[in-house]
Amino acid sequence: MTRTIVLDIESRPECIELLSGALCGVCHLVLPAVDIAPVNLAMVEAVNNVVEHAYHGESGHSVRVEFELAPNRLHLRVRDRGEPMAPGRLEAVAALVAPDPEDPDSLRTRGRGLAIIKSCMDTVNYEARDGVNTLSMSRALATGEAI
Amino acid sequence: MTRTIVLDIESRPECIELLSGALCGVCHLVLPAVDIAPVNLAMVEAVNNVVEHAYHGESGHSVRVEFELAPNRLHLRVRDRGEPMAPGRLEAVAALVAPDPEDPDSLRTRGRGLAIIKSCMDTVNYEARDGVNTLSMSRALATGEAI
Amino acid sequence: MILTHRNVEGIDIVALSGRLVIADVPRIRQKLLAIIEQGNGKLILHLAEVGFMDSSGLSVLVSVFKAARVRGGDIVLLGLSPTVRSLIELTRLQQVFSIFDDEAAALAHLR
Amino acid sequence: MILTHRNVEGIDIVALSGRLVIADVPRIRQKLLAIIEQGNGKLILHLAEVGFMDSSGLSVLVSVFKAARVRGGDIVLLGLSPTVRSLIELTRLQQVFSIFDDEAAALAHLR
Ligand SMILES: Nc1ncnc2c1ncn2[C@@H]1O[C@H](COP(=O)(O)OP(=O)(O)O)[C@@H](O)[C@H]1O
Ligand SMILES: Nc1ncnc2c1ncn2[C@@H]1O[C@H](COP(=O)(O)OP(=O)(O)O)[C@@H](O)[C@H]1O
Repeated sequence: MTRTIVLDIESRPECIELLSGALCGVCHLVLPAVDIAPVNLAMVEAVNNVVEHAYHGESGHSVRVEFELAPNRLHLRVRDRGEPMAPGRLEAVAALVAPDPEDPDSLRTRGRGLAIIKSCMDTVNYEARDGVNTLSMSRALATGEAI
Repeated sequence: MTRTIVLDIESRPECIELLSGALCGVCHLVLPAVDIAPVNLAMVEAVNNVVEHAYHGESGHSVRVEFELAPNRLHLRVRDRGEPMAPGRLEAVAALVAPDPEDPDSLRTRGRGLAIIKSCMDTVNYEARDGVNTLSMSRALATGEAI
Repeated sequence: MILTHRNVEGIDIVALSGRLVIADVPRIRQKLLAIIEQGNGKLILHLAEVGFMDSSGLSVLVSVFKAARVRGGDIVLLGLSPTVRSLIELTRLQQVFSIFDDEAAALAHLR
Repeated sequence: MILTHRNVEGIDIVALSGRLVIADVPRIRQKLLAIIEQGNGKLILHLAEVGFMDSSGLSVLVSVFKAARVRGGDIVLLGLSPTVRSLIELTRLQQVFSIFDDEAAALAHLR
């Protein structure tokens, strides 16, 4: 049977560490070891984006992470009530490619968050509805729920 | 500055493990090592009581844990919307004493939860207000917030 | 929580592994009481792989202890992890349970 | 996140320890860029004690790399933990950064 835990922080960079700690703690108890690092990374990237882009770095707002453990799949949902991502933005993300050594401009300083999320998780979807934005991600687990 | 994370599960015994994992994960990142085990134990006992007594073992209700980290003190609040604890119940809890070997009845099968909570935490208070019951606990941290 | 059971010359030896908490307590209590019921009331509990126990886990130990005593037996706890040991000491139950570090000593105690 | 800095014959050596994440990035970026600014653009970054890094941490590495290159220098990453190494490989940046396992080789590369 599915089990869920919801984690909630204020939109402040220092609070993201608490989320990451909590997520890793849950993961260590219930996920196969190989799945922990990508799940944690995807969650941190998604929450960073909420704090930076949806809330424009403004503290005092809520960032909520839902961790839903099904027998062979983990569902992660990151929710905010900030400014939604532009339609099509997620779909437009290109795969991560090596920068061209001949062209220094191809080495971007930033802009890797969404691509990292996409490569860590099997499915990634975004929905803005009734003032709530949800990034839904899922990942098939290596060997079922139990360790 | 104070940092807070809120953890929320459904009132089902299998979900308490998720809470405990999340709490330990946060604790490992931000608490001195000696404080982790008592904080986790107090939280599990408090949540067990909510599931068993406040909700009478009924699933489908919310159990919420607030973890608030101040510079030298941790505040934990466990909230439910179930049946409140009888007034004076918490205050009536006796210290944990060794059972009398001459008197088998002094070895109780259960009834140690609140006493454990009181001995793991420095302050423990209970309030039932507006349909929300809150067990508030705090503990001075061994060496400040940072590890 | 995983439970494995063997019997050595009339003494039941059970190893538990995982978290002994409220979600597992009904099943584990029932299994242990059945083992006591069907045996001589002499039980060694290996707890080295139990990383966490709450007061509902303790209540299983107390029930099983009482059931063993009714049959004239005893239970021995082996290999307590630091977390489980602190819980037992916090609740003063080290004065009730026989606690040993190796199985040979536990078997000698129960014979 | 803790940053310690020393200079060996014109090469800056910085060790980072902790999580290189969005909460620490502004401060760490500023310190590293100041070190590049005041030095020869030759920097060794010890990352063995960095247990976790996100893309904001990567953006610091890229900024510092670019600043070093502008001064005709380079940066070398040392002692990547498995988590940090996977992040760098996932983002294909192992083809950009010089990555070594020991300081002697890193120093030789930068001299
Ligand atoms: N949760 C979000 N809410 C609003 N906009 C977002 C969100 N996530 C990403 N974006 C938009 O998508 C862009 C690309 O995001 P990302 O790949 O994470 O790189 P970066 O955050 O470094 O810009 C962001 O610059 C922002 O415009
Ligand atoms: N959160 C709670 N809500 C309602 N009643 C509670 C709660 N916590 C404890 N109680 C009451 O206090 C009693 C003692 O609790 P405790 O010391 O934890 O032992 P036990 O749960 O084993 O009975 C319970 O039996 C119950 O009646």
